[in-house]
Amino acid sequence: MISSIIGQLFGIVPFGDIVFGFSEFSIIGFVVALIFTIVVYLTKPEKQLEAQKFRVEDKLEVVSLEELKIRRMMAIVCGIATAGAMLTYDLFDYALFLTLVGIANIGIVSAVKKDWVLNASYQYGLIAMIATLPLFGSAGMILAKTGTLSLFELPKIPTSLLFEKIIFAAGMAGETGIAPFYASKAEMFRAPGSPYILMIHLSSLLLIVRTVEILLTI
Amino acid sequence: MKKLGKIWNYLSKPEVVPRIFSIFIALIFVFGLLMPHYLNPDQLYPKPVPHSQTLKTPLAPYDRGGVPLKVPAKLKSQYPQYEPDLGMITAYLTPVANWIKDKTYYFGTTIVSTPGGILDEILYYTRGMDTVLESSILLISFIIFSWMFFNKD
Amino acid sequence: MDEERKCGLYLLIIGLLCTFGIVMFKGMICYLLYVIAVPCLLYGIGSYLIPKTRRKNAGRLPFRGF
Amino acid sequence: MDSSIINVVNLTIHAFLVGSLLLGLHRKIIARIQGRPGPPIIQYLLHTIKFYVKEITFPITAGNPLYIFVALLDVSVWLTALIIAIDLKSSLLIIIGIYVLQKIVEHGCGLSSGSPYGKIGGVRSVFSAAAEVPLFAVVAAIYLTTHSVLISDILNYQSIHGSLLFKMPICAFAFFILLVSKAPNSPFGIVKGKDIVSGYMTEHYGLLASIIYIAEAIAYFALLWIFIAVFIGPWVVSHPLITLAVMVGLTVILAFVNGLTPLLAPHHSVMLQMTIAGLVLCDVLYRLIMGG
Repeated sequence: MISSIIGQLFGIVPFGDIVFGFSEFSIIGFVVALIFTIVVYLTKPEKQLEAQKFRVEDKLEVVSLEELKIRRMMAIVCGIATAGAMLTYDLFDYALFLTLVGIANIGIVSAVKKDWVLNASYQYGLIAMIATLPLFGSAGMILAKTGTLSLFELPKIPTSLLFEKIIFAAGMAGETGIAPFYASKAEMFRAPGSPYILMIHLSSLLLIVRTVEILLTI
Repeated sequence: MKKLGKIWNYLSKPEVVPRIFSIFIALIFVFGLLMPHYLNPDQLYPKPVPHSQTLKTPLAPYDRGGVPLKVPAKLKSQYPQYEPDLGMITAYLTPVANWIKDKTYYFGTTIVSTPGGILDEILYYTRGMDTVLESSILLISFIIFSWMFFNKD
Repeated sequence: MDEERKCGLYLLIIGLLCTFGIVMFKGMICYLLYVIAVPCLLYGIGSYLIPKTRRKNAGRLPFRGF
Repeated sequence: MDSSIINVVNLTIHAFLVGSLLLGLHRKIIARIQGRPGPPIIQYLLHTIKFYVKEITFPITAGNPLYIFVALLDVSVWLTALIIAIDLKSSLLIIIGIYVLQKIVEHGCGLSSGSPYGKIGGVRSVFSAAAEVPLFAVVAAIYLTTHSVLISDILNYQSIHGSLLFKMPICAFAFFILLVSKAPNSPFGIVKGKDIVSGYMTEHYGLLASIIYIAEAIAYFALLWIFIAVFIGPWVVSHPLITLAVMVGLTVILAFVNGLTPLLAPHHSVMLQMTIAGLVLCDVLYRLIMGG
């Protein structure tokens, strides 16, 4: 049943009730997230040549060193959280990883001193905060209805989880900012410093795919 | 078609998005009120009856019994085969926490209990990863706030 | 050696190592190495085929206001 | 050495050549629709080879090594798609993951060069990712019908029950919209629109452009193959010549769609795709309620 979605399961790493599993699907996601984290760590931020208001010459916008440090750190946290979210086979743990990614995403842009970027990230922060309610609410309701949170056990329990799945998807939509809630996030991407911004995009896209997998499994 | 274009343009403003999202969530929850909900009696993480431990044990409502490293506490685990030492360390308290425990009946619900390792998940022992993640979420948000505070000019 | 060829050299080495790995190993890892090897070799070989740049200020693109 | 690797090498070269020629054909048909003679059909291939031996310099504004890495990643991504889809016939969900990485490539290409055009292309790629990813609700619908997302199982299901195109027309339409948005000059092509020079490709020139062209040819082949395999059926993909014929047919249709429609404004393109995704979601809900 489960192998018809994720491919072959190669092995697991148990941390108590929380089990990290290595399947074809999760290995690819994990490796991609890690490789991107390394590349983001190595890459220097790009410089933008911006036209000036009321002047002829252009200005080279450079990301300052201390801003770079905090943003790089947040990008790495985001990458590690994404890699973890790919592996975990526990619903509540996955929701926590999702929230960690959301917080780190705000962190990546919060150091940019441009007011429209900060405004957009504030709006995104509001959405992320609202989204934790359906996310954890869904995990809690699934626990109450089935008595377990493990993604290996949930498919074996014959219970209709339609409403829980819908609110889990809604929580994920808010946390990762897919359409039609993309507007605030897209505005964040205008900030300079490409490698870190890339991490926001990567994490949310990988998490969407992973959520689809989870919702199909349980 | 023109009206549709206007609606689409309205949706693309950042400050509108939280409003729409919360309306969307509210609609879903209203839909949820119509669905049947019930509790599965066979729970993986059973809770004691409310107030059954209050004023009887200082660790209320999180007392699971057991003596550290000697008698295992009463716990259920999803995968018992991975945890031979299940429940052995759940009753562990630091010396400071022990001292406070002797003074009050409300220790289990105080913030002081956190360093002693009496958070629900640690009591359960089986969900250690969650505790790490929860505290790292707090830590990250604190880092962001403090960076913005020190570089606010 | 300019920067483009230096990158090309590194990637060529990675690509050749992966090719060696494809010949040595069997199974799933071959696919993984193949996927890494092809783009590395494409860039690695290409970077030695391309002519040296004749621009005066390499990297300062003319249409960008420099 | 594993003999399956030789198959994969064959497959890669086949995909590259067929994809390039189809893209050339696409361009030719659009030119004929507009009343121009148009370039020869091998033009795309010629472009690729020509750019392969052209000089490059890294712009001083670029963020290295991301600047090179994304171009190489593009090839890796679509090679993985070829292997997973055609050689191993594995999970369709992994294919979505790969499509998602393609969006990352567009975004990374656009942003790593520091060019304003590339930047707009990258930001638009984020917009369109927000709309294209929900289209993969198609996978959920397929799962509800066939009870598997492995391509081999889907092919088996179709050989017994007939092709999925008639069973789930809405999903097929949504996937077709994805193909349209990936084809050149498409109405949803806000990422590479001519209004922003060429979007994310603006500052990847010379050798790197050639590498991206190779990846795009493979991508075009792979996406067409997946559409044919998932929606039309096993009798088409079992023989390479029939596959090729159907691909040519699809390319003609795509070229007519793209040649006759204008480029949409960014938000409108996103919301139109989103509306189609909403249709698919309604379809999925209907199947859920009817099936369960």
